[in-house]
Amino acid sequence: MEIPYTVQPRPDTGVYNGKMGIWLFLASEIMLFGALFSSLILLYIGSPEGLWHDSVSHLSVPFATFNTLVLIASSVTVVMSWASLKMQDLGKYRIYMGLTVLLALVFLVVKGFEYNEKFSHGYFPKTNTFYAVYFTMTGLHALHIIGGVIVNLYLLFPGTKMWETEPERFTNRIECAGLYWHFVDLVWIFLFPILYLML
Amino acid sequence: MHQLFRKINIDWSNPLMFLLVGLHLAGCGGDQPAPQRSTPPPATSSENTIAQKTTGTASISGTVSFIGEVPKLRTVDMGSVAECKEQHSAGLKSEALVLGDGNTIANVIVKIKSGLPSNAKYDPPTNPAELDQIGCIYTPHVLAVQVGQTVKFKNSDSVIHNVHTLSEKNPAFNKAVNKGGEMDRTYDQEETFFVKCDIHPWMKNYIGVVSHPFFSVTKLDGKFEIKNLPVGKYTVEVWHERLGEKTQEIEVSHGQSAELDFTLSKS
Amino acid sequence: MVTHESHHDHHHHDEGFWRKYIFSVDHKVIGIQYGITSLIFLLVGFCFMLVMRYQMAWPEKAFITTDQYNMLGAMHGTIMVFMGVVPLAVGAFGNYMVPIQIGAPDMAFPRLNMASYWVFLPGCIVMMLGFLTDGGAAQSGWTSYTPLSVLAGSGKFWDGQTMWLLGMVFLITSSLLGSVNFIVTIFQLRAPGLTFMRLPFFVWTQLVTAFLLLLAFPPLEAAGILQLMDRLAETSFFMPSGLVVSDVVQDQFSGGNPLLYQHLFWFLAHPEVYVLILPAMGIVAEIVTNNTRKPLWGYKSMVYAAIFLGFMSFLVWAHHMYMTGMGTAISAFFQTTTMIISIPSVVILTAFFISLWGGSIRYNTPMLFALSFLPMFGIGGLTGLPLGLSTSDIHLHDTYYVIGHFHYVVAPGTVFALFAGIYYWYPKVTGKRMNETLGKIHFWGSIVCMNLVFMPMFGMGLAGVSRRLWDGGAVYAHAQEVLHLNEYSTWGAFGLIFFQLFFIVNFFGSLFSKEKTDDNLWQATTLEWCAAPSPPLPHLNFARIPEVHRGPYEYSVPGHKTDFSPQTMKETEA
Amino acid sequence: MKSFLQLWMPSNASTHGGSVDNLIFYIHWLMLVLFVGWGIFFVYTLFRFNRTRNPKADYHGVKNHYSSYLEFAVALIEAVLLIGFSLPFWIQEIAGAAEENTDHDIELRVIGQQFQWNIHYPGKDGIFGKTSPNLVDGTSNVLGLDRSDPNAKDDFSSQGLSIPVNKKILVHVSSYDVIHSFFLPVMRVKQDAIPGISVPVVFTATETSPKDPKKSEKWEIGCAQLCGTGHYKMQGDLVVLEEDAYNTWVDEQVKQALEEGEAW
Repeated sequence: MEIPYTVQPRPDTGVYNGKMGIWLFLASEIMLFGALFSSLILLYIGSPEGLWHDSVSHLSVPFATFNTLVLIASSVTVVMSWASLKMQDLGKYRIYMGLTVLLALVFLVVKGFEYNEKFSHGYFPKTNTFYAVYFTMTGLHALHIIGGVIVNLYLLFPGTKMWETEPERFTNRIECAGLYWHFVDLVWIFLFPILYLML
Repeated sequence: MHQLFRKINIDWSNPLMFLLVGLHLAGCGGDQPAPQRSTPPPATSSENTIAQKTTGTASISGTVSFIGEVPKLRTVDMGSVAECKEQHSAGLKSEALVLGDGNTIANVIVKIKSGLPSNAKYDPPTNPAELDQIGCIYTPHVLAVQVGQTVKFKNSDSVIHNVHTLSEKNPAFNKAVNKGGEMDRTYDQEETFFVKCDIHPWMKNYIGVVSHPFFSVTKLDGKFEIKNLPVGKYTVEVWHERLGEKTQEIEVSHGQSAELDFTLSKS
Repeated sequence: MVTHESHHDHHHHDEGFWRKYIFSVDHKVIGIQYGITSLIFLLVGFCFMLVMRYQMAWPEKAFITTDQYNMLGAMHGTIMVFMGVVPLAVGAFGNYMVPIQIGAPDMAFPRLNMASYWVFLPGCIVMMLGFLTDGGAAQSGWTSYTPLSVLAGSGKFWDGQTMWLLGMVFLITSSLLGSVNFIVTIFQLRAPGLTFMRLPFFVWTQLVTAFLLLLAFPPLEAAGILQLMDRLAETSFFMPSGLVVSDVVQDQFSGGNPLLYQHLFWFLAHPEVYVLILPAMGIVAEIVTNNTRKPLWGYKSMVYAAIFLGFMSFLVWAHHMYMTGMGTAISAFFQTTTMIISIPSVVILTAFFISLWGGSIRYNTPMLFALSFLPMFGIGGLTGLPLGLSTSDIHLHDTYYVIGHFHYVVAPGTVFALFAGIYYWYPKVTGKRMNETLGKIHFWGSIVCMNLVFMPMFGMGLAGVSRRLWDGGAVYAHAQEVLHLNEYSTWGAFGLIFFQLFFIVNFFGSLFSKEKTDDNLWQATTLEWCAAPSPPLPHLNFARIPEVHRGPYEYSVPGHKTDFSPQTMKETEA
Repeated sequence: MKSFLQLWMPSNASTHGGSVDNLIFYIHWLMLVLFVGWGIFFVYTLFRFNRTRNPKADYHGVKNHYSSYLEFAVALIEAVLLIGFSLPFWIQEIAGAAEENTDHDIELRVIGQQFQWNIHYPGKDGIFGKTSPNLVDGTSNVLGLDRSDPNAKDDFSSQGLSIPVNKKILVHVSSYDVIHSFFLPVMRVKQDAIPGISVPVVFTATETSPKDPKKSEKWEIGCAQLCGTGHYKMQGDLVVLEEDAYNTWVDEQVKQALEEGEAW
C-alpha cells in the first residue's frame, strides 16, 4: 500500500504532502529567525548610544550589496530550473540548478572574505553585542545556505535518477527545494538592510 | 586544541554515583587519587650526575618584614551563618595581612624565579599538600605546591563547603565538598591563583604552583629557607596577596648559606 | 519488542533485523522505540527525584552535595519533560496511534519519522554525557537561566551545561521533524469520509500539540544557540556589564540582557505545558467515552477549546516572570491572557465530568487512571489560579506551591493519563492484555502515594519555602514549622516507586501471556480498534484503507444492535 | 478558609501584605467551591452510573446547558479578581514604586551576591557612595565601595536588613553576579535581583520583629531563585526596630565604618 498524496495534491487541502511539509518547516524557521530578530531589537534598545552605529560603519556595504544581488539571481535560477522541469527539459534544469549552486558558493566565498576581513581587523563575536548579533545571524544564515547547497547538489547529481522513474515527483522535489531557497533569500533580504543599513 | 583536551578530565566517580545510588554515596567524595610517582626527593639523589647539576648544597634563608603604617584589618562579617559564627566567638579578623612580632609577614611565598638550569626537571614530592576547610576558613591561608604534587582539599567542618579554584593556566573547577569529604587535584602549570568557597564568600585562600622544589611559605616569624640549591645566580621572588611581588638577585656557591631579607610595604 | 513482533506473519523477509527493528521506517516500530526510551527515562528521572527527596527529608545526613543536588534537579526536570513525557505522549502514542486512528498506512514522511527518533536519541545521550564531565551535568535548573548557566562550569566545551545545550538543540530538531510529520499526516492522510469533526479527540490534541511544538520550539533553539555563543565565543547576548563572580570581574561580558533569555525560554516553555497536557486529555477522552459507553459530551466545544488553548498558550509566557520587575501594562496584559486561558481548560474539564453523566461506567484499569486524571488535573489547574495573578503570585512565586501546582498537572495528571493509555492500547500493540489485578494495585497504590508526595507541597509553599533548596529549607526560620512535611513527601515517593514495580512486572510479564486478545476487546468505535487487527499488520496497518461513515464516539446509539457503532459502519448496516 | 490558610502562611507585618493575603484567600475560596462542586458531582456520578446500576448508557447524556453558566460564572469571578483586586494592587503598590521621587523615608540598596544578601546603607548623609565592580572583595568590600569618594565614607554594608517600623522603605534590588530573588516572607515582598538592572521596591513594616528570637521565630530574607551551589543558604536576617533603636544601630554602624575606613 502506498502513502497517498505524495505526488498529486489532495483535493480538499490542494497540496501534496511534501509541499505542506516544507511550508510548515518554513513556518518554524520564521519563528527561529523571528526570535533572533526580536533579540536583535531588544539588544539594540539596550545598547549604549552610538555603539552599534559605529560598529555598523565597519561593515562592507558593497560586499553585502553584491551578495544580495547574487542571492536574488540564485532565486531566479532556481525558479528557472523548476520551470525547465515543468517543460520536460532536464538539460536546462541541470544548467539552472548548477547556476544556483554556483551562485550560492559565490555568496559563501564573499561572506568568507567579509568574515576574514573582520577577524583580521580584530572584530570578533565577543567584541560587542552588535558583532555578536552580526556573526550569529549571518553565520546561521550561512549554515542555511550550506544546507541548501548540499540538498541542491544532491538534486543536481544523484537525485536526478528519479527523473527517469517518477518525473512528477522529482519536479515536486525541486519545487520544495526552491521554496526553501526563496526563504533563505528572504532572510538575507531582511538581514541586509537591518544589519548593514538601518542601525 | 591543546587547551581543549587538557580540560577533558573525566570524573568517573560521578556516573558511578548514579549507577550505584544508595550504595556508595556516603563515601563518594571526589576524584580518584592521581597516580603518584615514587622517585625519591631530590635531596637524597645527589650522587646522580644529572641531579648534581639541578640540585646542590647551597641554601638561601631570610626574613620578610613589613615597613610603613600597618593597615587596619576588618572583622569578617559572617552574616547569619550560625555554624560558622559559633566557631569564632571573638570574631574573625581578615587574613589579608598577618604580621608577627617586629612586623614580620606570614603567608608570603618565596621562590626562585629564575636562574635554575633551563632543562632541569624535578619530580614532585609524593606526600600530598593538604588544604583543609575548618572553622569556615581555609587552612593554610597560603599554600605552595610543586607542579605535579597532589593537593588534597578537605572539609573538616560540619557544614558543606565548595572549592572554587580561579586558576587560569590550570583547569579551574568548582565543586561542593560535604562534611568529611575530600578530593585530590594536581596542577601542571606554574601559576599563583586563589581559591574561594562561594557558599561562604569570606573564605579565600591562595595556592602557588611552582615548577621546582625551591620555594617556601613564611610563617608568623616571616622566615623562609630554600635548601639544596645548586651553585648559581638566582632571582628570588616574594609574593604577598595584597602587598604584591618583589625580587632580588643573589649568587650562591657550593655549600653556602646565603642570607637574603625582604621588606614589603603598602604600595 | 521481539516477542510480540514474532506473532506477525513474516511477509517481509527481505528486510534485515536492522531495517526492521532499529532503523525502521514503520511508524509503529518508531512509536515503540519512543515508548521504551521514554519509559526508561521516566524511571531514570524518577530515581533522580528519589535521591533528591531523600536529601531534602534528612538534610543532616548530607547524602549528596549541593552540586549533585542541583544537577539532579536540573536533569530531573529536563528528563521528565523533554525525554520522558513528551516523547511518550507525542512520540510513542502519537506516532503509533495517529496514523491508525485516521486510517493511514503510515506517517506522511516515514523516513523523516525515523530521522526524528534518531536525532532524539543522540540528543538524550549527549545530555546525559554531561554526567561524565569534570563538573558533572547541567546544574542551573531545567530553565537554565542566564547568567548562572553561562557562568556555570569551568571547562567551557566539555561541560555539563554545554552538553545540555547541545542536547537541547538535538531534541528541538527532533521534535520539529516530528511535528511537521504529524501535521502533514493529519491534514493529508485522513481516510475517505474522515472529516475534521469526525476525528477522535486524541488526534485533535495531537494536531494542536504538533503546531505548538512547531512554532514554540524555534525560539528556544534560538535561545540555545545564543547561550552556546555566550559560553563558547564569549559573546554577551544574555550577559550584562559589571558582573563580579567570586571576586573576579567578568569584563569579557558587556551589554547583554539576562531577561531576554527568560522571554525566549518561556515563549517555548509555556506552550510546552500544553504540549504535556493536551495529548493526555486526548487519551482520557478516548478511554472515558469507551468505558462510559456514550459519546463525548460537547465534542465540538472541546475541539474549539483545545484549539483556543493552543493559540492562547503563545500569549501567556511572561506570567512566569511577574517578579522580574515588569510594569503595569505588561503585567495587566499577561494576567488577563492567563485568566482567559483558564476558561478553555475549565470547558474541557467540565465536558469530561458531564460526559460521565448517564453513562454505563466500566471500572477497568485504564478507566481508573483516566478518571483519576480529572480531579488530579483539577487540583493542578485550580492551584494555578493564585499563581496567574501577579498580586497573589508575590507570595507564592518560586515556592513549593508552584512545584505542587505543576506536578499535579503533570504527574498525577499527564502521567496517569499516559498510564491509562498504556493499559488501554497495550492489547493493540502487543495483542496481549495487561493483568487487571496488578493494574488495580498499581493504580490504588500510585494515587495514594502521588497525593502523599505532592499535597504537602502546598503547605510548604504557603509557608513560603523556596524551591530548589538542598536542605529542604532547614536553614530558614519560616520553614521550621513545615519541615516535617518533607518527610511525608519522601515516604510518598518511596511508596510510589514500590507500586511502580507492579507496573513493570505487569508490563513485561503480560508479553508472555498465552492468551491472545480480540482485535477489539474494548468494543471501541475508533479506527485503530474496529478496522485493524491487534497487533496491526506490519507496514500497512490495514488490509485496505477503511472508509469512515460516522463520528468517533458513537456509543449506545438508540436503535443500533450493539452499544458501539464503529466509524466504519455504514448507516445501512445499523 | 482564611484561618486555615493563615495557619500555614507566615504572619504579615507590612501595610500592603493584607491585600496579597486577601486575594490568596478569595482565590482559594473559588478553588474550594469549584473543587467541591466538581467532586460531589464526580463521586455521585461514578456511584450512580456504575455499570451494574445503569447497564444501558444514555446516548444523549446531559441536555441542559447549566455547564455554560458555570463556565461563565468562573470567567466572571476571575475577571472580578483580576480587575477588582490584582490590577489595582499592582498599579498602586508595585508599579507605583517604580516611579521616581516617591515619598519614602529610608532608601537602601540590596545587592545579591553568591550567596548572601548585601544591604548598602547610605549612612548619615543619605547619599550612596560610588561603587565599582572592580573594587569588590568578598572579605573587606562586598559592595565594591570606592572609599575615596566623600559620600562613601559613612556608607556601610550589612548582611541583614535592619529597618525602622512604620517607615516607608524604598529598596533598590540588584545583583552583582547571577539572578537572585529578594524575598521577605513576612513583608510579602518578592523581587528578582537581576544583574545590570536595579528594580525599586517599596514597603512599610507595621510591627517590630521579635526580640531575641528563637530560630523558628526569626524574620528573614530568603532567596527564591536558583542562584547556584549555595542557593539553599542564601538567607539573611530581617530586623524591624523601633525608630530610636534603629537610629542607634545606624550610628554604631556609621561609627564603625568611619573607624575602619579603608581597612583590609
